[in-house]
Amino acid sequence: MHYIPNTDEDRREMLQAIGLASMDELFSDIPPQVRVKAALKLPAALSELELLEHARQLGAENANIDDYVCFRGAGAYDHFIPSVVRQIVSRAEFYTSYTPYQAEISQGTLQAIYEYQTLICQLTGMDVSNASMYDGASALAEAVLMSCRITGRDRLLLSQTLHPEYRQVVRTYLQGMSVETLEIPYTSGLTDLDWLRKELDDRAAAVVVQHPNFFGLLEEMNEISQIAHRVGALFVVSVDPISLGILQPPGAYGADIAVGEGQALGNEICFGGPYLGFFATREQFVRNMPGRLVGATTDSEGRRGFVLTLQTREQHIRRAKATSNICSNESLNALAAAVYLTTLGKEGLRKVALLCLRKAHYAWREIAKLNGFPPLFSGTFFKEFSVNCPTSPQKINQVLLKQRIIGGLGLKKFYPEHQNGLLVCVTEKRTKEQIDEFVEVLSETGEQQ
Amino acid sequence: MHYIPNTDEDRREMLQAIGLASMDELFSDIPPQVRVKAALKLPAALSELELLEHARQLGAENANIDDYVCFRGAGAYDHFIPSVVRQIVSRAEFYTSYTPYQAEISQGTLQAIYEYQTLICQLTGMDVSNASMYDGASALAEAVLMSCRITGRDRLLLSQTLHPEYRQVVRTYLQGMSVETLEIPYTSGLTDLDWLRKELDDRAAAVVVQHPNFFGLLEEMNEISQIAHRVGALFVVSVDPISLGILQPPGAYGADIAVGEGQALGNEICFGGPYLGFFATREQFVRNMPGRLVGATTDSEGRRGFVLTLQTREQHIRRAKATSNICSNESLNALAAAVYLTTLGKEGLRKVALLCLRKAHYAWREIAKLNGFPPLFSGTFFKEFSVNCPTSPQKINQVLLKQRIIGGLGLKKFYPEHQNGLLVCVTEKRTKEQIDEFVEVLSETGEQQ
Amino acid sequence: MKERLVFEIGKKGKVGVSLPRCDVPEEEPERLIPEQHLRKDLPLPELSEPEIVRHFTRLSQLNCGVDTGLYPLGSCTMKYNPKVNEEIASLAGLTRLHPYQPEELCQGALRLMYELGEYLAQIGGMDAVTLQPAAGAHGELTGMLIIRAYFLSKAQKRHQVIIPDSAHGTNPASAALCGYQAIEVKSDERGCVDVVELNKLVDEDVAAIMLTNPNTLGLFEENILEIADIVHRAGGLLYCDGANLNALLGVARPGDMGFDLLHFNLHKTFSTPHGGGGPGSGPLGVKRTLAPFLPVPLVVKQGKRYLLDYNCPLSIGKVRSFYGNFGVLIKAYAYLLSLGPEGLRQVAENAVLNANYLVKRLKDHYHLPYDRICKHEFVLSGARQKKRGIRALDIAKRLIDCGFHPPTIYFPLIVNEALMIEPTETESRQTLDRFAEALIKIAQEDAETLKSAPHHTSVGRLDEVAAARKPNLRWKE
Amino acid sequence: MKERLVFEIGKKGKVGVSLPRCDVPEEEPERLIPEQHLRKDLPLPELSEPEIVRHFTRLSQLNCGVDTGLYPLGSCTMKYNPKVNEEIASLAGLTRLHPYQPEELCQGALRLMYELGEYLAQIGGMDAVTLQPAAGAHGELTGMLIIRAYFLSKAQKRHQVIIPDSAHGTNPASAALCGYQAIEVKSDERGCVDVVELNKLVDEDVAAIMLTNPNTLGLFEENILEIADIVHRAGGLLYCDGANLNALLGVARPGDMGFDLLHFNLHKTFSTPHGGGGPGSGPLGVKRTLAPFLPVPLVVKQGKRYLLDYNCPLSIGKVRSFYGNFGVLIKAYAYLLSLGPEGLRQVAENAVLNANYLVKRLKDHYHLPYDRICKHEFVLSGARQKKRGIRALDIAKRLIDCGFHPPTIYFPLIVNEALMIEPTETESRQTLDRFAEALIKIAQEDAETLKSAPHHTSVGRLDEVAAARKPNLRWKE
Ligand SMILES: Cc1ncc(COP(=O)(O)O)c(C=O)c1O
Ligand SMILES: Cc1ncc(COP(=O)(O)O)c(C=O)c1O
Repeated sequence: MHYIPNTDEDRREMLQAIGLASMDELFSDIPPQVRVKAALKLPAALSELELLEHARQLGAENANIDDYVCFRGAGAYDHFIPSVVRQIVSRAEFYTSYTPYQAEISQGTLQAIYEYQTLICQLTGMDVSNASMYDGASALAEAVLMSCRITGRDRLLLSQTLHPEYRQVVRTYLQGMSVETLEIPYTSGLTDLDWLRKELDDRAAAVVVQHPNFFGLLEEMNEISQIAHRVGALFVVSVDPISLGILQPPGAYGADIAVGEGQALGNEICFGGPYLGFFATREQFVRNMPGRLVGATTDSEGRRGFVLTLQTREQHIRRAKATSNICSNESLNALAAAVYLTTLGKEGLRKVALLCLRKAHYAWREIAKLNGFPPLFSGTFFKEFSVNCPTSPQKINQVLLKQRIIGGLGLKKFYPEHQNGLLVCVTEKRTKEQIDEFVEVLSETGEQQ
Repeated sequence: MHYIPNTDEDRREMLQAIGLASMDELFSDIPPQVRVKAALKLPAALSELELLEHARQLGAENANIDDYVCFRGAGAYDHFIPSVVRQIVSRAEFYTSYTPYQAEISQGTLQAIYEYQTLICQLTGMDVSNASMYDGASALAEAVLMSCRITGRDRLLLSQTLHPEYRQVVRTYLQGMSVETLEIPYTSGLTDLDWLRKELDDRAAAVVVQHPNFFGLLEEMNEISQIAHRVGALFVVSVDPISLGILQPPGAYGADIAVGEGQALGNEICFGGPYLGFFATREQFVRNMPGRLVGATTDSEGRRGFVLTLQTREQHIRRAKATSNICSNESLNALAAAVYLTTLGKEGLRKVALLCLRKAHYAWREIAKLNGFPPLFSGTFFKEFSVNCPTSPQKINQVLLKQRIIGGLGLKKFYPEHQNGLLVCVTEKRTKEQIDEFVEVLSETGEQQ
Repeated sequence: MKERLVFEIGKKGKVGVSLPRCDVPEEEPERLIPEQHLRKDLPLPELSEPEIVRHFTRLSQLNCGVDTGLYPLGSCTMKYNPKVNEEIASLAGLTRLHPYQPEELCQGALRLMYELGEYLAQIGGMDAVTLQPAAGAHGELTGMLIIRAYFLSKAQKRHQVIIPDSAHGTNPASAALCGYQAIEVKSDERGCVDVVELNKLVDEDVAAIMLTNPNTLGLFEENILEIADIVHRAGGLLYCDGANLNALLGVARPGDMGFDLLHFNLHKTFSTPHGGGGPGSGPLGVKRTLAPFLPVPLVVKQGKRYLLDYNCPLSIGKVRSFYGNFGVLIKAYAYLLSLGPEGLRQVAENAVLNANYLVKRLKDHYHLPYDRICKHEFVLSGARQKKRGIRALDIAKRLIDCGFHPPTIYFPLIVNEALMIEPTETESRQTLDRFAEALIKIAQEDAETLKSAPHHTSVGRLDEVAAARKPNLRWKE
Repeated sequence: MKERLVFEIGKKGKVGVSLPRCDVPEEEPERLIPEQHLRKDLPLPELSEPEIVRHFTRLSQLNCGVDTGLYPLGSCTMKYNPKVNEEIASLAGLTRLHPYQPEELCQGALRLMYELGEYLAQIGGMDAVTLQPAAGAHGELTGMLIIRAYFLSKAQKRHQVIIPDSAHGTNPASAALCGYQAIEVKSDERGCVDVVELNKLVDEDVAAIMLTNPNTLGLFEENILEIADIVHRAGGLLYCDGANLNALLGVARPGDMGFDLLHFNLHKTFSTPHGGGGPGSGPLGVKRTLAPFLPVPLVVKQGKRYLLDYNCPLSIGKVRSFYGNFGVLIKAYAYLLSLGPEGLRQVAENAVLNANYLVKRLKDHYHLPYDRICKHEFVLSGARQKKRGIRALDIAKRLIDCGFHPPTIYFPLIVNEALMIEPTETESRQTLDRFAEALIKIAQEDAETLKSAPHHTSVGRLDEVAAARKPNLRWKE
């Protein structure tokens, strides 16, 4: 085994040193009846060359979005990733290390996380950020749990315009808690504020809204924030970090906890993971936060250094009373996000957001010109929008696939009320030419009706 | 420009500090009449995303040998490269550094080269190796020049079974020297020893032979060595490093200078470059060697360290009298070779050589069974062999291409006397299945005759 | 050499990347989005590409990883991460996939997931596997929720989960997160669950026992069959925290020992890199009776096609978006294929051999609280050294001076001044010898040398108390 | 921390990679190859993959590169190497190509080469370009051979090549390699070719003058038009060593100054990495009259097809196998495309600005032999410090303690205790300021501190004399 450095001779000598006669004796403490007798039923070992070939073949059985043009989003986005990001996260010192428990030889990871925390604060306009959560959905679940802890209340209001999978994850996380979850209906694709005003009272721990929402629309965040705060509920928001290149940050509209999916920040789309849940809140709630935190401090000579801090919140100290059970998080993805945000920077992220905005609107306008693809909602959107198709989106997507286009997401997967709804995403990577071709194929499918 | 860190403000302040009013003044020493007036005729800048897309498109205009099955060799080989090699040579500390003039902060490169030199000596059975030459062909040219320097003689004998491009390079390098070059004819695909015995005399600086030779055949190295040495000529050999996994090393048959193309040692085939000329010789000739050398020494505390040494041979000290004009060499390729040889190791390189040997022989036998593809020569071969086709190899290769197979090299490119000769290469990467398909297609083309 | 913060390097006007020009009409954002939605300022740093690369490259150099040296962090299985796996996990055909692209266009990815699930089930002795959890603790949460759903389906309300005092903190935290009361069971003098005490604790209110096996002392729970019997007889379930599975690969299967659930740590046992703290992956395997409760979707095979099955009415739902940390799964899959069944067993054998060899070399120099054959790791105590005022922390920091990453310290909690050492199978005997020699040397060193360690790092010992008292969690101008 | 040699780590029985099983008949080699051809022993090291990766990773950490810090090595243009170029140069579509695959199957590669040649010609003011030479010195050799062939074609035998005393060592070495006598021309007090002396040297036996412009002092050859005139009038040619072209990009073109040949250093001017000493690439551009002598093959365009043209009866032949360092060409091509014409000029401007700024900051502290506007680099002299027994070498080594790679020292030969500093355009003003401060501090430091430097490296100053006296060029058991 080329991954194992010991030689037969080593093994012999080591066994001898230990005072054992055979490898089997190393396992003498395992009851004989549960020891594996025959070899496990696993495929025979492949050599590196065969393994690579096998992996390439598996890859060839997928349509990858370098070869296909992707107009699908819905929580996983085909944004541009600068080479620099890939270069840095493939530094062995970063990716072969673990949680920086030993600060003095982990200053690289620690400082990078401290920078990440700061960047997330700058992006969201919040006071503090943790070192990462598993993904956007579980980050939202943790935010909801945290708002229950803070308020001591046991009722939650989730907008139905939240990503359906996120709602599902929140509900799953709450199964063991005695917390009641209400879903806020939507009207014209937006969280129904009238309903909210009516139903919300001081039993609510939090009002939870996504912005832009699942349909791509901008919610009335200022308004919702006021409604929530009026009854002492926390305002928990899930935001698209790329949209923050031009949109008001959660801190500006009074969000108490801002989370979101950080995949778009320099992380590969990768069939859904590993992704990055970012998590930011107000200073006053810091000791209620889940997850790791890195803080700055000094050594005996007064030099600045970074350490894991406020660990008494965490499971390895507080155990059953911890603010979360999270241990390994998504550190390398957070590093990617830090490199991404640094590389894009002030101007770059704004530019990317503007490109998304303009291209999405261009596509929207061109599609609106077609027969039979009216917008599903009239609200303001950022990079995603919903249209109504003249036929089932599945059929339309089949036609698009022949042109190597992965079309929008059929909304009926999550919203049976929109049988022919199609959620289209246009990122900065889509060229006018690609959009025009997409629209062209759409128009052809329209005509076939 | 994102590669330039200075901001407009920096530039302004720096100009001011220098005491200049404008950027143009920085170039006031250039005669106005030769200053570029209009912008150069170059394509407008591409963004990173566009650049990547453009590069992918260029790539798509090529047939790459991940997608095609390659039976072509002739000096550039599709051998397996372990991932470890790519991983190490992409370490920024290695690839963004330069010649280790400042030993104390270049111990990484220096030690790696020292290891490379040792590995080349172990592989070739020679006493000393330099730090690399441009490629196999130029290494051979340097070897020939060195043998003239050592012997003080001015006649060279090059076997016609040497790679034709290598012969051409040697001749080009010798254009400014008054050295006479004779080509040793071949018989049955092998250097004609009778001719050699007859024509060789004490005017000869060196006898130069490739092993295995261009046709893939093993030469009688012991015999040629004796013939050369009998008249005091040096025996200069060009060898396939992979073949040395099982073949006698040059040191064993008395070679005075052993060179070769090191591409096969972990370097990408990459359309012909960058490659790696390895260069090894006997201890007694070390001060006549071209190229860089790394040696071990100690610091004031007795710690071992590595430095560039015997630099008085080199152009930056000896200038017009240097042993070569080489300055930048192929250091990163040498590093790749060092990692490759270490990774394959004693057992691995032998295995690779055996796989080549057996697969080539399997292919040879299967082809021999066909009608119309007799072997061109009867000699012993390693991983390449020559056959005679029933029609022009070009036509046959066209058919193979349709099955995504890049067939052998038509010999007539270099040997007009073998109009229908085909030089086939089979490396360890070719599977039985691929070989069988290759033979199958060959047989079909044969039947079409 | 210290490195400034990106915020201290950046300067107005620098750019780090070039972006495409806009090829559609360049409308002002105000025309597309009402002004109140638009932000006024975006206070991100501004740096050029060379500065960015240099900054993060230098930061990396302030880090240690498995690729730079022994990293014997107990309980974390810091084994070598094969390079070919990194390469495979960056192939466009496997990474440039949208999670919602049609099933017929991701058959390769689904096949990979399906097969990995099968292999893990085989290795753990389980019947069904979900790949969704993002890490070990996430797997625990998933497992606890499944246990809850299982009892709910049987209309049973059980409130307790028994967890040994040696357990990892995530165990009680995960149980609590599902509303369970975490009940601690003591360890006996051999370092295993005290069966007598356990017998007293187990009753109809116990939903499950959560065991790590081998446990966090690196010891195999010798009485596992008896424990299983006790818990099962009371109608409870056995959950296995598989963090330490490296010791058992191909040798023994938790499923055969009576465990009903088992999470795998792909980033530990299956060689995927730890990434400075993640991403990991924590697939959960369960016995047949629990399979209906697994999160959706499951990857299933129909004929030659692979499908995502959402039709699981009893499912607990989802614990995260999409299907799991696919990029991590690729690496674990590649690892398993490169090992094969024989290689797998060699992993366990050599991991256990290395640990026992180190015990042998060290036990005369440090107190060894449980002196018996260990599995893949072991726990020393700095009790002897403590008499001279030396703490486990000091020993750990001093190891840094010797070129080694310290072991895990102060865990498990039941060992005084614990030093928890896990060498893994990817270390050579030579390295172990050098590590042992360093620890032996340190065992004799004076308190002063140790307390001022580490001596050659970019910063000395950092003031953690100050960090927690007045938290500085972000840079500000 | 030192690192042992692979030979000291290896041990019998370890393996570093797994290879495919043989799927064809496993005949004994003795049956296929006569025994006398077979080697008895292959004395290569034996290591496992983890050990190999760790060894070379650690070695890398004993190195400095542009990515880790300022690398102001004069004459070498150690600029930042854009990461996207590395990625492009590893695309299978561009790298997995056999050089002899049919032209119709490598149109993308040929197009890249064709276009790069065109761009270089445009930048240098040349008419035709070969991409074949593997480095600058190789380009020089090619150029000298072309000059030789050119005069031969005119039946002229010229024997001399004039080269300034400030020239790089490769210039005389390349001339000599082609059988030319290298004649040195002195520099004048402004650091340029002494035109009066040149006039005396030039006659009908002079084949060419080889100039570096800007020269190795970083100074533009102000009298270049006069020099061109002198040489051309005597029937000689002008060769430009383009190592310093970074200063002129988009600002001035050697071809317009009268140069007939010009080699480019893609690894300097065009940002391809230096790889620890190579691979580089040294394309050669020539004026129309010399084009027929270029090496074969040339990449030509016919309609929309790209071809390799071997039909060049006057060609000097080949200077290496195949077509050049294609992998390096890819990166230079990508670089040019990412710059565009404006970016190209900005490179030159900022490179020159940075150099002049540093001169300004340093000239009060070190002797500046030629005090005038410089181009992309400049040469200080340690003459003042030498009076205190301090040598340029000591200053260089002391810079290492300050976190900087030293400049080139003792070159050019005409400056006493030369310190040749080239910051390049990819360094920020902030870095230049810190570098200047370090050098200013060093200028005042005592001899002892400097002579014992560097102080924090894995080895101290090494005994080069011993290394050369008793060469140890390889490990032996
Ligand atoms: C025994 C044990 N259980 C659980 C965990 C948690 O696993 P993860 O960090 O993957 O969430 C760990 C992590 O160190 C562990 O050692
Ligand atoms: C002025 C000058 N000429 C020529 C060369 C040789 O170039 P190369 O190293 O690419 O062969 C150099 C290299 O440093 C140089 O600085």
